[in-house]
Amino acid sequence: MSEFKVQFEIFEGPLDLLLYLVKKEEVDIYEVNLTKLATEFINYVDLMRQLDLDIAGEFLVMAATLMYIKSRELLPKDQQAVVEGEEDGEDPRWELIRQLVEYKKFKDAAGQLQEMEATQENVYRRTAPKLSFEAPAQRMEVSIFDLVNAVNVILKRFVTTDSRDIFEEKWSVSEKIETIVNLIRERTGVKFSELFAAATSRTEVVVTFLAMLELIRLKQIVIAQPEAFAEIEISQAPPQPVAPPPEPPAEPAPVPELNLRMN
Amino acid sequence: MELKAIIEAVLFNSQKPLSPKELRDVLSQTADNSEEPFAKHFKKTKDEELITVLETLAQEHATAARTFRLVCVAGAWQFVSQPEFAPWIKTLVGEKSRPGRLSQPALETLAIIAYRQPLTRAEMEQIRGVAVDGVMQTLLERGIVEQVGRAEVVGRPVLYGTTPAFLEYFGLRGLEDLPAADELRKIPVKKPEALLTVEPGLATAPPEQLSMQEVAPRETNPTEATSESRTTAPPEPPTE
Amino acid sequence: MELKAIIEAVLFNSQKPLSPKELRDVLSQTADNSEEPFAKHFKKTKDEELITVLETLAQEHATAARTFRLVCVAGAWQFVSQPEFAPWIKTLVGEKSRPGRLSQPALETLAIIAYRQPLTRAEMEQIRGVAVDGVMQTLLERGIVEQVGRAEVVGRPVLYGTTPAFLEYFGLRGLEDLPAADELRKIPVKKPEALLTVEPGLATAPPEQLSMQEVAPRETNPTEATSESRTTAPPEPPTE
Repeated sequence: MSEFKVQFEIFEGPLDLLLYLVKKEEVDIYEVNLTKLATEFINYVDLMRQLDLDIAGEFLVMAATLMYIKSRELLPKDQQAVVEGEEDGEDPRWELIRQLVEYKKFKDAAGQLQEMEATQENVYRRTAPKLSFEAPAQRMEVSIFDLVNAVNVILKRFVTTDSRDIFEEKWSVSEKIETIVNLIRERTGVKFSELFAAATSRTEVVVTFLAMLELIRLKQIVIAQPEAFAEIEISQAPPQPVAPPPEPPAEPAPVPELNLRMN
Repeated sequence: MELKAIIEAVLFNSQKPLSPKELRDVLSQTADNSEEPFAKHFKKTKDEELITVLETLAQEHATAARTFRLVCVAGAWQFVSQPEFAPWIKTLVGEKSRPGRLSQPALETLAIIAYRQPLTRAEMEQIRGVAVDGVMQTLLERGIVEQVGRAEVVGRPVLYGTTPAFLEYFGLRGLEDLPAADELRKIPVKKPEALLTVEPGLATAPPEQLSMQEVAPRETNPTEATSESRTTAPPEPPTE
Repeated sequence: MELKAIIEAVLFNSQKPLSPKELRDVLSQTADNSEEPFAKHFKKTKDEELITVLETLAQEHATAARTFRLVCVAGAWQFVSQPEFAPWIKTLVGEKSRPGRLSQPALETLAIIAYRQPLTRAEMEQIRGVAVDGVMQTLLERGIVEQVGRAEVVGRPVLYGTTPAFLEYFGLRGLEDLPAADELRKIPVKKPEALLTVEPGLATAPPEQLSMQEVAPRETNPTEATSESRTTAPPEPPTE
């Protein structure tokens, strides 16, 4: 019994236990002494009982089969009983060995699946970077947030002004458009803040800003930031070609191969 | 395990171009966290070594002359496809092509919503100084903004906010990524109570009036507003 | 422009694995929409041609023996990195999201299903010699196996088979990729009539009995096995 204690294992099923016992014998399944195997199996099941383990029904069924095989072995061939339903030539020993061989193959296959499972955990699929084919950028080199931010800075000067002055409208967008056009006609690179330098009210700032947006929309002016966080500059838009090319030359793309943009 | 192979594998799986510094970080973090004994060898890989390896890799891929290359753009390395395959790649990735760009007024309104959400239309109009009905329709249709509730004031006007699609459109990780958010948030608007005094007609102005408001908000001289501003500024730029 | 190169470029830029059908769609849509004159040539590419090209590409990348391969998993083609670079890729993109590993009983049952499908629970139990209800629940919940029909025998028991998720989980192109597939499929199964005589009680062992079989991950210490595994161990050992 002590031998069992050391080697005690829980088996998934009777076939698993039988395979283990065969392996312990270090013989080929086909050459195993079934009588001896039956004895060991039954001892094992007895042990499980003594240890008060739940014994699955399958173990008991297998134990019964093995007892039967064992008892048959003890009789001379011609006295072996033919069990009802057992066809001629169907030897229960052979049937058991066949089942064991089959089970072992699947157990081995399961082992291979397990290896593949472990390998797959380390197989990473390339997920290509997200590409987007955007229409080439409009002549808008500053994002809306830069603009909003800029306006915001100017508006701050008027936060304390009574908001009622909004209704005392003295400025029209068309007037401001004219002012801006005149200003940039004189020179390029007019600083954003210059447009608002003379503003006397929050309303005037807003109207000037709207005028500027309008001019951008009408492609009369372009705005650009010489460098990140630098002040925005406004210039006259280059003359529009008669038939604008479908794809205005984008800024020199660092990856000339593809006009792809990574998101 | 060769450094060159590791670098290739890392770049092959990267969603964005990687600088030598970022590559060094990957090497050193892996050395710290992985049980892989080889990983330790590359804990302190020098920049020069990395650059040499990257250039060798680029050379190898150029020689292999397949459909992709390893290139360095603005100091960051990435695999890119050769330009002649653009038509097919465009078909592949173009399926969910983003709709046309947003108009300037839409962007401006969007900026206000982004920084001030949740807020009502009246509040937007207060900041922009013009009606926002047209642009709001665009923004709602595009799923960039949505109703997020109702203000607890008389009339219970709808409150608007941005959607995750907004973040995606601008490639933002979150609202906290918006530039200079604090400043725009500071612009005062009249408290919601004031909304009640706003002429309802302002927010639901018919199209021919919109043009006037868009351009010349709150004109005191009606003649000037009608004659001038309508000719220079259409209500919503038709292209967008 | 070679078809092979186009296919490589498309797969290289794809966000997900692509089936031959999806590749054909890219080719035909590009032919319709692109001004690229070459694109027209590939409008009606045949499946066989595509498969040949894909196999050639996979072969070329295997021969190139770089850090990546082109593989087909469950009928869809994709570039994958060699597993030995996992530690660094993991640092870059994070742990793969994958359900926990399958238990030994689940793997055994799965192997039987994979090689012998379609088959009934009774047939599985005959091969394994134990009830499979617990593990079948796991396999069904994980979407690795599914009902594929009913056997035309008394009681019309459900037949089970593997799903595409099974192939994906193990990185298999198809069932023919299973190791030693021929040999395992050839083992003669017992005559189906015999199955019908199997005691129903055998296949539906009560849960408390099942727990013993599946729980106990090969304890060597008998005391521990008796006292603890029965009470503490869940029906499926999580570590496996």
